[in-house]
Amino acid sequence: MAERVLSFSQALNEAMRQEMRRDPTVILMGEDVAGGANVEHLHGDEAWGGVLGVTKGLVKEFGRDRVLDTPISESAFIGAAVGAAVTGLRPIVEMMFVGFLGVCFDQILNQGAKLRYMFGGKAKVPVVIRTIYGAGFRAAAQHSQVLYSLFTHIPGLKTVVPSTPYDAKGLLISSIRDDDPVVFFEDITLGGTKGPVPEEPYILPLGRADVKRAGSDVTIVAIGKMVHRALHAAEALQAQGKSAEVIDPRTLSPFDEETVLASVKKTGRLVIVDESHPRCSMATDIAALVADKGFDFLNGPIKMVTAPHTPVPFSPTLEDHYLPNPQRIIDAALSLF
Amino acid sequence: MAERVLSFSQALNEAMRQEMRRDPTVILMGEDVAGGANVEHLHGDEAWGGVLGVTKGLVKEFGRDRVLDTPISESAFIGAAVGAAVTGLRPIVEMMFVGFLGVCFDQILNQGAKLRYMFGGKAKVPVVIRTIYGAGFRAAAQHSQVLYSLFTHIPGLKTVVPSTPYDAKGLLISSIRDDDPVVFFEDITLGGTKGPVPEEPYILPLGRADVKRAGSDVTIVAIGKMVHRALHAAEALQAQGKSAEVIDPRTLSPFDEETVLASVKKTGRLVIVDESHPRCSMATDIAALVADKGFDFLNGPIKMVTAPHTPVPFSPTLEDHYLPNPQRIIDAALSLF
Amino acid sequence: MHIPKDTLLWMYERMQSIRTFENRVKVEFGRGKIPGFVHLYAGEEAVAVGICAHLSDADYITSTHRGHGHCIAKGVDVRGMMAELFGKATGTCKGKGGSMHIADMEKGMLGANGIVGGGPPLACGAGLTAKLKQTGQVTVCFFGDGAAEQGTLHESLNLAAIWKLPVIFVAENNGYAESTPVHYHCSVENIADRAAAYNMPGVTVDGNDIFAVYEAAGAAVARARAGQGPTLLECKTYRLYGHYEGDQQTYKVAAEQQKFQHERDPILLFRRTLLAGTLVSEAELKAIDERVVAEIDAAVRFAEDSPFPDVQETYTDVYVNY
Amino acid sequence: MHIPKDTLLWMYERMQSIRTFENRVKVEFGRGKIPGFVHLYAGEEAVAVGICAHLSDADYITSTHRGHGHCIAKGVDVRGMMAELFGKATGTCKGKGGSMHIADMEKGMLGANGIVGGGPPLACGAGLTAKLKQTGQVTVCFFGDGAAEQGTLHESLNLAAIWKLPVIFVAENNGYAESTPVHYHCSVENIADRAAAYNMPGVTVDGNDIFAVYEAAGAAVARARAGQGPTLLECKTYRLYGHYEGDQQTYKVAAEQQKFQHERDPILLFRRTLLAGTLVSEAELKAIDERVVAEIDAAVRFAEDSPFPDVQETYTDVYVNY
Ligand SMILES: Cc1ncc(C[n+]2csc(CCOP(=O)(O)OP(=O)(O)O)c2C)c(N)n1
Ligand SMILES: Cc1ncc(C[n+]2csc(CCOP(=O)(O)OP(=O)(O)O)c2C)c(N)n1
Ligand SMILES: [Mg+2]
Ligand SMILES: [Mg+2]
Repeated sequence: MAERVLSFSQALNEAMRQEMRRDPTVILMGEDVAGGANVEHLHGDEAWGGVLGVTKGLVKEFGRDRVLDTPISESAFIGAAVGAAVTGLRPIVEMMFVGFLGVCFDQILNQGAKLRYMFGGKAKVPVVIRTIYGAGFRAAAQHSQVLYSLFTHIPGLKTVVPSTPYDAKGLLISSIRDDDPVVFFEDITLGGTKGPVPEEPYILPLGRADVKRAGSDVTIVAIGKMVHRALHAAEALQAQGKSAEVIDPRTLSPFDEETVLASVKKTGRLVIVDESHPRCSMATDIAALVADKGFDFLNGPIKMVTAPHTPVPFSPTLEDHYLPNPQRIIDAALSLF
Repeated sequence: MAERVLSFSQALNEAMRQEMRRDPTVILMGEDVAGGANVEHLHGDEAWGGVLGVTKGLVKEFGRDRVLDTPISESAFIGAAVGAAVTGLRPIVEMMFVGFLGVCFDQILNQGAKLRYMFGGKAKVPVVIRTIYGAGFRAAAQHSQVLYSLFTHIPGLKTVVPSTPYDAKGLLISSIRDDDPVVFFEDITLGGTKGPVPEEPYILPLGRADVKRAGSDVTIVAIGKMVHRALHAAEALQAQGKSAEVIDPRTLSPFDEETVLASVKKTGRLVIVDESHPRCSMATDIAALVADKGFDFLNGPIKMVTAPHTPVPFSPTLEDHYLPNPQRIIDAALSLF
Repeated sequence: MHIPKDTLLWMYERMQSIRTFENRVKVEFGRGKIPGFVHLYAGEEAVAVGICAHLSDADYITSTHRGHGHCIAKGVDVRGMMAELFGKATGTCKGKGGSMHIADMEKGMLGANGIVGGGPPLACGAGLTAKLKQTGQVTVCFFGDGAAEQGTLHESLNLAAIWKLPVIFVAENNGYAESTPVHYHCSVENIADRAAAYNMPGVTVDGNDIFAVYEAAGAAVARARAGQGPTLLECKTYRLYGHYEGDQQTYKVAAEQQKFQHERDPILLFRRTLLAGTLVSEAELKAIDERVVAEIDAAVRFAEDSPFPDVQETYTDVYVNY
Repeated sequence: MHIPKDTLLWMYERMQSIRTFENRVKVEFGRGKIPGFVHLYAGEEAVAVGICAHLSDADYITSTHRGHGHCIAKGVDVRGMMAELFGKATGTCKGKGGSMHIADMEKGMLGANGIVGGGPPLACGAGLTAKLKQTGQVTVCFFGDGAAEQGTLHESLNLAAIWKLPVIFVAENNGYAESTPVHYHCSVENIADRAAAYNMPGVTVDGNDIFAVYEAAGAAVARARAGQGPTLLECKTYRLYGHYEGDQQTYKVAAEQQKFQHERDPILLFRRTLLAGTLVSEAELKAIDERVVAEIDAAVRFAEDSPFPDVQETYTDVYVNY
C-alpha cells in the first residue's frame, strides 16, 4: 500500500485534531484560529482556520468553546493560556508570527517559563505556543524573523523546529503531551511541503535528533528549512566525492548532544546551518558544544552558515541573498578539506 | 595628586550629567528616575533619583522637563523614547530591571532596532536603554536576569556591559553620542564598587575590548561582574605558575574579535566566563568565534563557565551556587594544562 | 463649517489618488509584480485625507500595516511608494521595507508598521519632542479597531493624557480585525467611549463622510496645537477589499459590501456632495481623476523600470561587522 | 448587610495575622534574616481579607510583588511563608521563590508576581478553565494603582469582558506606585472609572473599611459565579510602610501618614466597629491577638530552625541537562 502523504500544514492539523479528540482538556486559542467569531451567517463555522489555514476544520469538530478566536491582545491570551495550563487545561496557543513575541514576551519569559521553578515545582505548565517563523515569504523585517535562539536561551522553555510533515506531527503531539511550556516553530515556506505521515497518532521524543542523511566526511547540522538546503548541498558534495552527514536536531531545547558529537567523532568536520542572525544563536550554541566536548574529534575549524547580522530586507533580491543557500554550505564544507 | 575615585553609580551619574549639560536634546525618562512627581512638598525635587539612586540630583539640575518620571508603562515610554529619538531628541531611558524587557520588548525588537534598516537608512535612533542586570542580590528569578545575550542576538542594537567605574562613564558617554539604539547593562551588585574616574568627559569607543590583566598561558574572557571573579581566579592561577590574561569585551555588540583572537593566538587556551544561561549565550558566541577563526591557535577545548540552565533561585545558598565563582574558573583553566 | 475650495479639491485628489493607487496595487499584486503581503486602504480614504488635511509636512503621523493611504494623504511620493512595493532600489526605503514599512521622514511619515499597536508609543515620542522643543507640531497616530485591544494603545493614551502631549489618536474602525468582527473583539460599542478612561475627549464620527472627519479632526488638531493635550477620534469606516490580498472574505455579508459600495463609499459621497453645490464642476473633478490615473500609471512604470537593489544593500543602514 | 459572627472573627484574625506577620518581617529583615526585596502589605489588610472572605480554597487569586497579605487571606500557611522569606527548604516554594513568588496551588494562590501587571492575563486563564470546566470557581486578580497603567491589564479586562470570565479585578489603590503618586501617573480620578471602557461594572470603595470591601466583593463574586462576567473593584487604601523596606518615603507627608495611623487604619476601624456592637467582646479579640502573635512567633522559629535547601535543588523543578 502506498504511504499516505500529507502537507506540513495538514500534518500539524491532524496532530491537533487527534490530541483534541483524545483529551478534552486540550484547547486551541489565537487570532482567527477559527475566524469570523460571532458572524451570524457562518453559524459558528470558521472564516479562516488560521492565517495560513493550519487550523482549518477544527472549530467545526470541536466548537467555539475549545477553538477560541481572540482579540489582538497577545499578552492577555498567551498569559491566559499559561494561567489555564496551571489550572488544568492544556492549551495550544498561536502567536501567529514569532516576530510578535515582543508584545507578549513577559508572559512567556517570566510567567510561563519560570512558574514551575519559582513555585518549587508546585505548578506544571502544559502549554504549546505555535508560531510561524522564517524568511523567504517577502514579508519583510518584522514578519520574517527566526528568533528560536532567544527562546532556547530561556530556561524552563522547550523549543521545537520540525523540518518535515512526519516530524511536525510527531513532535507536535509530544509537545502537547509535555508538561512544560513548548514553543513550536513552523517555517513559513514549508507549509505546503509534502511527505509521508502515518494516520495513527505517534510521538517523537523531544531531545532526539534525526540523521536526515548518513555520511562520513563532514557533519552538517541544519535546522528547519535549512535541513532541505543542507540536503541539496550534500548531494552536490557527493558529486565531488565528499560524503556529508546531515543532522536535524528537531528540538533545540532539549538538544541531542550525543548524536551531534558522535557524528563529528566520525567525520572530524562540522558545518552548522542556521537561519538565525549569527550572534548568540543556535549556530554558536552548537559550535560551542563541539568546541568544548568534541574538540579532539575536529580536524579543522567549525564553520557556521547563517543569515547576516541585519534585519530581513524586503526586496526579493536582497532576501534571497540574505538567506543561507546551498552554495554557501558547499563552500563552507569544502573549505574544511 | 591622588586620582579621583567614584563609585560605579556615581560614574554613571556623572556621565549623564555631563552629557545633559553638553547637549540640550539629551533627556532622561523612566520610573522614579526623579520620583515624587507632582508631590507638592518636594517642590519638584526628587524623591528617589532612581531605584538604586543612580540618577540622584539630575532633576535638580535639569528640571522635570528633561528628567521625566513615567507611569509603569514600559511599552509606552520606551517606545516614546524611540519615537523621540527619531524626531530629534537623544533620550536615555531606564528599563529598571532587565527582566522587565518582556513587557516592552516589541518597541525594542521591532521598532528601535529595525527602523533605520527598514526605512532604508532614513531614520536614526539615538536612544540609550539603561537597565540593571545580574544575580547576587537575592532578588529571585524575575529580578536577577542577565539577558544581554538576547539583545546581542538582535541586529540594529548595540549592547554594552561595563565592569568598572572608569569604563562605565566612558562607555555611557559613547552610548549617548551614538546614533544607534544601545542597551546599557549595569550589574546590580557593582553599584558601590569604587575606582578612579577622570572628572572631564571622555569616551571609550564601542567595540574595543580591554585587557584587564596581561598573561601568556591562558585567555579568560569575562563579562561584567565576572571580570572581577576572573581576576581573582587569575591571581590564584598565578600562584600555581599559570599566567592568565583576562579580557573584558566591555561591549558585546559590536564585539572586538581581534583582541580575543590575538590573545588566544598567544596563549592557545580559552576560558569564557559568562553569567548568562548557557544556551545561545555570549559564552557560546565567543566560543564559536574562536572555534572558527582561531581554531588553529587552540591547544585544547574551549571551556565555558556559566550559570546553569535554570532560573535564578531565591535562597542565598542556591543563588551563591548558581553564580559562576572563581574556583570554577580556576578548575576550567587548569583542565586545559 | 467652511472649507476652502483648494482644500476640497486637494482632498478629492488625495482620495482618488489613494483609491487609484490601491486598485492598481491589487492588479500588480495579481500579476505577481508585488511580493509579500499587501493590505489595501481602499474604502477608508476619507479618514486619512480628512485628517491629514489639517497637517503640514512638519507634523508627524504614525501608521499601520494598512499604511498606503496614510502615506499618500501625508504627501509621500507615489512613485517611490510603488517602487518600494515592487522591492526596487528607487523605493521610498530603497526596497528594504516594503508595504508594511514605508516611511518618509521629510514628510513626517514615521512609518507603516507591521506590528498591530506598534505605533502609539512612537507617536507619544514624536509628541514629546514637539512638546519639549515647543515647535507646535502635532502627531496623528492611526490605528485599527483590532489595535484597540493591544496594551500599547492603553499605555500610550494614558501617557499622552498625563503629559498633555499634542497627539491625536485616530481609531480607524472598519468593523474587522482580519476576519474577526469588532463586536466580538471589543467590549464596548464605540472605541472612542474609552477616551473617558483617560480623561480626554472622545469623538466618534462617520468615517466615510469626509466632512465629518475633517471637522472633528480640525477640533482635535487645534486642541493639540494649543497645548491642551490629546484626543481620541474614532472614524467608523469599511474596507472595500479583503484583509490582505488573497482573503476570501467569507465573514462579510454580500449585502453589507454592496450597500457600502453603492451608498457609503466615501469618494462617491464626497463627489456627490461636491457636485450638489456650485463650487466645483464635474469637469474639474474629471481633470483630477485623469491626472491621478496618469500619475499612478507613471508610478507603476517607474517601479517597473527601476532596478532591484544591489545585494550589497543587505549590509547597509545597520551596524554590522559579522 | 448581615455578616455572621464567625466570618467577622475570621476576618479580624486574618487581618491581625497579616499585620503581625508584616511587622515581624520588618524586624527580621532589619536583623538581616530575610534577604532581597520585601514589600509589606501592612495597612491594606481590609482589601485582601474582605475579598477572600468570599472565596474557598477552590477559588483562585493572582497577586503582586506585595503579596503576603493575599497569601494569608487565602489561607496559605504562615510557617511556610516565613520559611520561604528566609530562603529555607521548608518554605512554600522550597526557598526557590522568595517574597515575590510565593504560591500555593492547593490554596488556589497562583503566585505573587515580581512583574507589575504580570497577573491579569494569568487570572483570565484561571477564569477560562473554570468557565470551560463549568466548576463555578471564581478568580480574583489583585493589582496596584501603578499596574493600572500596564497594557496587560487593559488587554485582560477586555478579554474577560468579551468572554464573560468569572474574574474580579481588584485595584488596590494605595496612592503610590513606588514614589510616584497616583494623581500623577493615572489620567483619571478613579481606576474603577475605567470599567466603562470594558462594559463591566466598576465600583470604588473605601479600602480601609472592611465592611465596604466585603459588601462590594460579595456582589462581584456573586456576579462572577452566576456567569455574568467580570467586575472591576477599586479599593482606596494606603500602605503603612515604604514601598519596600529601606524606602525613606520622602514623598509622603507626615500628616497624611499620621492621619492614616490614627483614623484610617483598617484594623483599628474594624476593631472599633466590632466593639461598638454587642456581638463581639474585647476578650475575644484579645484572645485572637494573642493566638496570632504566638503563631507568627512559631513561624519565625520554624523558619530559623529550618535548613537551607541543598545546592542540588538548583537543578530541580525545571528541565535542564546542560
Ligand atoms: C502584534 C500583532 N499581532 C497580530 C498581527 C497580525 N495582524 C495583522 S493585521 C491584523 C488585524 C488588524 O486589525 P485592525 O487593527 O482592525 O486593522 P485593519 O486590518 O482592520 O485595518 C492582525 C491580527 C500583527 N501584525 N501584530
Ligand atoms: C513591569 C514592571 N515594571 C516595573 C517594576 C518595578 N516596580 C515594582 S513595584 C512597582 C510599583 C508598583 O506600584 P503599584 O502597582 O501601585 O503597587 P504597590 O507597590 O503600590 O502595591 C514598580 C514600579 C516591576 N516590578 N515590573
Ligand atoms: Mg479593522
Ligand atoms: Mg500603589
